[in-house]
Amino acid sequence: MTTQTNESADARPKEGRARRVLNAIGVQNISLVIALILLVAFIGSQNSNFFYTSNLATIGTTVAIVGILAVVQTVVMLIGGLDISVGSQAGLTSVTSAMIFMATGSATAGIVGALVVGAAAGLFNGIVIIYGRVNAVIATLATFAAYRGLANVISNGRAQGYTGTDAVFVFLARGNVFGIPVLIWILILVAVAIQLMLHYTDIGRNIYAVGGNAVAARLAGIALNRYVLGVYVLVGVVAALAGILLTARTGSGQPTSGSQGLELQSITAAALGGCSLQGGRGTIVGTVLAVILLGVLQNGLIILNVNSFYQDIAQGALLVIAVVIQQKRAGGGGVGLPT
Amino acid sequence: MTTQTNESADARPKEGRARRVLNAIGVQNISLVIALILLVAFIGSQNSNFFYTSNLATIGTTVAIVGILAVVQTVVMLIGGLDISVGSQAGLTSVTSAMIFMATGSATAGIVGALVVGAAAGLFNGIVIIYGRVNAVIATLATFAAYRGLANVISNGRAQGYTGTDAVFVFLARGNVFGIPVLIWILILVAVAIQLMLHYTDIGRNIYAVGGNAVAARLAGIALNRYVLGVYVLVGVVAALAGILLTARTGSGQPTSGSQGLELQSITAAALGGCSLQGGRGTIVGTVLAVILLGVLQNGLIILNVNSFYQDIAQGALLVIAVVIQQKRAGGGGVGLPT
Amino acid sequence: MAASQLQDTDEAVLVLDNVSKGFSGVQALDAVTLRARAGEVLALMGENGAGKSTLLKIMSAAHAADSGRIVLDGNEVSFASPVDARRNGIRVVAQEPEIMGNLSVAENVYVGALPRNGRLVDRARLFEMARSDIERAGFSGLLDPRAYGRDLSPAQRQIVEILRALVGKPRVIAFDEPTSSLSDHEAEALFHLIGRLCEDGIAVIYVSHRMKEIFRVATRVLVLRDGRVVGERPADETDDSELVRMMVGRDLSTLFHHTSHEPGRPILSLRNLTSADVHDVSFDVHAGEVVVLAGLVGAGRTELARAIIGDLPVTGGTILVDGEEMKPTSPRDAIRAGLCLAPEERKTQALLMKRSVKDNISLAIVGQLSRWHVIRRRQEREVAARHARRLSVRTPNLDNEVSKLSGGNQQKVVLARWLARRSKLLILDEPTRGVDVGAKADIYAIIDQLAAEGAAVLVISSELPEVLGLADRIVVMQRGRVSGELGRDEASEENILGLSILEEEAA
Amino acid sequence: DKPVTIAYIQKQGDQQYFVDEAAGAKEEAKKLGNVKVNIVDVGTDSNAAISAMNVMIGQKVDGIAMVAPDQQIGPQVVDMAKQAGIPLLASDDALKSGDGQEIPFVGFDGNDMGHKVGLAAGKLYAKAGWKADETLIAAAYKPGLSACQNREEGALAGFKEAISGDMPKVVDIGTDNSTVDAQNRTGAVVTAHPNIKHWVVWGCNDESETGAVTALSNAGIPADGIIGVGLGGYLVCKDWNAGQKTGNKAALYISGRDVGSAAVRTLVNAVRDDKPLPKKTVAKTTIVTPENWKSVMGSCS
Ligand SMILES: Nc1ncnc2c1ncn2[C@@H]1O[C@H](COP(=O)(O)OP(=O)(O)OP(=O)(O)O)[C@@H](O)[C@H]1O
Ligand SMILES: Nc1ncnc2c1ncn2[C@@H]1O[C@H](COP(=O)(O)OP(=O)(O)OP(=O)(O)O)[C@@H](O)[C@H]1O
Ligand SMILES: [Mg+2]
Ligand SMILES: [Mg+2]
Repeated sequence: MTTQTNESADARPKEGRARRVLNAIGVQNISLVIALILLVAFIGSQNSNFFYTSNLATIGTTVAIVGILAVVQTVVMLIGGLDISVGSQAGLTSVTSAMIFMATGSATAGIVGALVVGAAAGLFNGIVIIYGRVNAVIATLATFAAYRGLANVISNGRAQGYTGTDAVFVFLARGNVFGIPVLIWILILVAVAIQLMLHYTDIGRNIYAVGGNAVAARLAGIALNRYVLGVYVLVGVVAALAGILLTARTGSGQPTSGSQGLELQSITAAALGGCSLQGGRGTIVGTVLAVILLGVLQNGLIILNVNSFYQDIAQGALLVIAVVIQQKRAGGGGVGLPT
Repeated sequence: MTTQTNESADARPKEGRARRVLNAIGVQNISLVIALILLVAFIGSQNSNFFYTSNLATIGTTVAIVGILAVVQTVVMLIGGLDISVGSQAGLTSVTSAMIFMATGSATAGIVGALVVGAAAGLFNGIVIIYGRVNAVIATLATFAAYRGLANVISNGRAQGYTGTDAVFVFLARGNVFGIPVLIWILILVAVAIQLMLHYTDIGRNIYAVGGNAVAARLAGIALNRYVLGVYVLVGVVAALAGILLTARTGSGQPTSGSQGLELQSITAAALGGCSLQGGRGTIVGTVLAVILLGVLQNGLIILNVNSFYQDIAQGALLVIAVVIQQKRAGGGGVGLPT
Repeated sequence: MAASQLQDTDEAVLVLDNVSKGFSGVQALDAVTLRARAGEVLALMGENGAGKSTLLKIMSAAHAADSGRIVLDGNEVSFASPVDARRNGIRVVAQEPEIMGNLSVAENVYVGALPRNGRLVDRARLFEMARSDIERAGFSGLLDPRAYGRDLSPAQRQIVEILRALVGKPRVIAFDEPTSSLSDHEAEALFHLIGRLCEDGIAVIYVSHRMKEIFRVATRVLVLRDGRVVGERPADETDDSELVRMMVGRDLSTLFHHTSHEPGRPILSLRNLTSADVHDVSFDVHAGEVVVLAGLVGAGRTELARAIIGDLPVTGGTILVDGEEMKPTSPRDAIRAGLCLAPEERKTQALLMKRSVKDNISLAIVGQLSRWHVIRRRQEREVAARHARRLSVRTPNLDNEVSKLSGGNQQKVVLARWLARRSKLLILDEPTRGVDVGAKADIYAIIDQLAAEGAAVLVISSELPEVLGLADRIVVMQRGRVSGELGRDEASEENILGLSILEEEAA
Repeated sequence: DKPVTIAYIQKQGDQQYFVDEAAGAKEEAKKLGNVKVNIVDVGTDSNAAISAMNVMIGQKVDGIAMVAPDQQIGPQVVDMAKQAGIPLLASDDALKSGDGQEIPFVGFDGNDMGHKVGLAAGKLYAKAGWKADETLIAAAYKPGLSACQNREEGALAGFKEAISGDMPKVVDIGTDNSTVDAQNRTGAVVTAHPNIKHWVVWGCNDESETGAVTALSNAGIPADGIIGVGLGGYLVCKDWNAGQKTGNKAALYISGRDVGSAAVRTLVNAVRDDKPLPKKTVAKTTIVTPENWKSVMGSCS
């Protein structure tokens, strides 16, 4: 009687190593890889300059800032939230870092100051959401406007300072370690650290639990509020990192220029990478692949000298195609709106 | 056995008329009304010009375009979707209407053409979502870029034509009926029509069902796909209406100016009005109140001559305050992410 | 009375003393006292909406009581949160399992208490712990610790919910209708588990509407009605009819109505129907006939039902409706052809939780109730009220949100929806899940009446007494195939069970 | 003096140039006495500009200065102002009425600004003696903006005028007018043109131009291989101020402050004296270089 129809239930999948590796990447991510390969092949066949190491470095540095934001956006989306204010936080911390640097002459002070401001901005988001009981989208839409205003107020709407003569900022913007630009290293470090956290620590598993089913998570004794607050603080800190990199790259603290639109880009990448807006689903690998895919796409369109209006159309079309491939591979009809 | 405690099952709630009216508005909406009254009182006390009839008409005409978009955004959110491309659709149809008008000299041709283009754009969104199985956010993010690109391509990135001499367009932009601007009438008509549809027809009931529980809706025999497609076509048509009004107001077809950002504004209004991103929850009354609240807020900030940087901060702060009031009134502590 | 109750608190692990709780318009609990003693199984009984789940929710601090005390080990306590209650050894296996789809079974069980190695989750140990838990609890073979939550069947979800309660050091475990989605086999394993928990000195509270189970596991029975205690009895000093009388307030002469009628023309004929996990299924359901599909959990009955109404793709064979072949591609097609399915999972598959009772009942008929798409609202309300009354749905009014109803009443709303849609063939998947005895009898009577009126009814049920009491004919399934057909007169618990598992034991 | 209220409806109020313009307007108002200036930022949104006109007409202001997000809305706003009987002054970008008449204007000539930038770049190019087939012109601007399109056309014409011989190839880099975006996109352009030795860069604003120049130097192009001419000067001056060797060789300095104060002065005078607005008040623009910028611009914030 115990030998029911479900012996298959606990049978481990019998499959080869290759298959296991594939599984680890995930079917959704494989589609992204395929889309990426096709795209690279196409662009490369049209213009072989694409494969220059320098160009690959260009793509990497181009996506680094939006990449780290997409990675933390993934974490927010995993707990079922969203952060529309990441771009404004980056702008706010960009001017802060430059202004503190100009006042103190110390890059470290500027960087630390920006990180503190970022953490505070993230904490404020979390507090509004948790204790004000404001929906995460509305709360961060509100601070999206508020932080941008704040950045403009403290800087009077002007680019602040000049960091092009400071070794630390120059290193961040243009340095290399083992031949790989520092910006790319930073993206790798952030992505790997968060991937490890999500995958191997109880914090990470709890994040999935909170987003997967908040009721169950709460009953299981997970301190939901602390997780939500923690995640928003994390976003604030990483947004501050993005702001610092913005300052380093542009040589001055920019209140809005360069950081507007980062929210949509980071959400696009996370969603393309397989994050669900309902929470509980998504991976860092997927997000990073999506970031790279979008970066390659933009780079390719410029290299192929596509008119910028057509770039918009191509970008839209390829976004759709990438997801359609994903869905066809994942199979299954599905009911109603795809998630 | 049937004579349990439930003879009351079919008893209508026994409550006074006042209470019934309040219930019809809904607790969430009452908070919006309160917030609105406080805001109006404050602005009016600072600057009595606020109460000029002309200013009230100005507020109405200002919110008309974003208002009709917020109303249809509400419908999309009710079925559990989202349409990021509304602004781009409005831009596309704005140039289309102007270009057709310039080519044919007929305002009717321009308007009909724009509506057809809008319906097609909406249908395309729906097809990508339903048959491509692409998540609604990604699909409309993609067409957000693609339609903007298309609008720029057909117009070469330039504003098109001049409609200020055409009686129809002038009527739309500046006409009055019974002393009320045409733009406001259009908002009222769209909102009332959709409210009636949602409330009194089986179509509306089924829209709530699709968003509330797609599996249940399907098993109850609701043709999910048709509803999703239908809703996106509706959005396309209303976005076209918005595009036509943009053309009429600015006197020329604008590929991007004036329509960028409408997606965020319409989503903000719908969410502030009580729509849930998970679908199945939201009302037109709430959305319209939120649109008015945001319109009054913006108008007040301009009238009170608040520096535009502080406007951002004030806007963010008031958005948060409005929702916090809502939540406090709705009561209930709640843990984790508020919905 | 309160004072006298306090005297025996010292022997009880947990006492809920004079607890009251009201929701807007409903007094769910009115001065209820419950004592849970170590090593005892206290059965909690009562009609749907009597307040059982609410009582358990107060125990686990999911709700706060309006008044009354909670006494743990003789000390008055007040739990700040469910976490706090849990930390104090109080566990409630909820009526509706809460599962995290993207976590593994092991993680679902240990969520909040994952084994760690420093800061890292010790995955090997986690899976090993989950595996041994499953085995010790007697559910081996039913659940893979590595499977994802989203892939679990209702029964498996329930098992995860049960396992979760065992983690740590439970002192009091309450099971809220744990068997409503389990078949006899898993239920049996659960009873063994409960026996063991008692031996370990854990106080068990058990909520169920199944009389047989009560006498199988309980040592004492506490009966609630309308939020009040109507009596408490040692299990061996009471019987079915007394309990029913206490719960319902009157005698229940017959649970099962069964009038035999002449089966008419075949309404549904399956010929070698095959889909992913269903193979070569052939049988007929005639007008005026109640056919029950029996079998163990996972036998493929639900899948068969979904295939019939076009919710899952059919890969082979034919479906004849009234003698004509039907190829439904969606439930919509099937419904239009006169086939309806009331699904087994009310929360995920049937109800719009945030909508009113009325909207939920009329969901499948708003189209019919409309002219030019405008709903005839008065008529809608009448229809909804009629069906709510017929099924004794307990709700303050029809505009009440369905999420605020008790589990059993939600189930009745689901049935009301499908009764309102008068169809040629009605498929009811576990229609009495979580429904109290009184209402069950009503439902059985309604099913009987539907058949008498000439409808064909196909019921999927895992409760053998229900199978035997309802059926004109019984089709037993096993591993996606029909393993036998029994007439009403030839059927017995033994031969149904035999057909359900025979082949397996041979294999 | 009679109290006067002026509305200044500005596009892109968060850009440094327009921030300066607003500041200039307010300073001038204070200087004139009894003048109130109401600044409204409408971003790049034409529809918001119409709404702002509505609001200000409703508030019965005495005069309106407008920096239109798109010049095509000219007829519409001119009409609105005429109906309300409020004097309207076009600031920065010229506006025409429905019958093609230009309305009174204060500011720079967009095409002329571009022309000066192109001219300066062309002169530097000619002086450097680069060959056309080894040189690429990178024009970084936001493609959907009419003001940018004007400047870009002017720059091309100016450059052609200044050089003799072949015209180098031109690549349009569509940016969102932000530094970072220009930097990101220019990186890819370098990849596409590996054989180019020399670069001429201009843009719709300082952000676009400096972003492109930074990307070029990140790609290893020496400062001597770049002729970058900024538009605005407020970012270009930062390199010069720090004494950095840079590809930014010159910039067209335009003072938002001057335009802002000129606009307010013109409107107030016309209102107080009840006279028509002067047809055209063109503010001065100057090409600045690492050598002369300090004397022209004063400081670099
Ligand atoms: N959140 C709530 N809001 C309003 N009323 C509620 C809520 N939860 C329960 N109720 C009401 O409290 C009463 C008791 O419900 P409860 O869930 O405790 O019943 P139950 O005995 O568990 O019934 P069942 O056997 O159907 O599960 C019911 O009338 C129900 O409608
Ligand atoms: N215990 C299980 N282990 C693995 N898969 C299962 C299990 N139970 C159900 N399934 C899945 O469901 C399919 C058919 O089960 P289905 O739910 O249709 O059976 P059922 O007889 O209706 O059982 P239930 O009474 O649980 O609804 C199986 O083929 C399998 O995919
Ligand atoms: Mg219950
Ligand atoms: Mg089943």
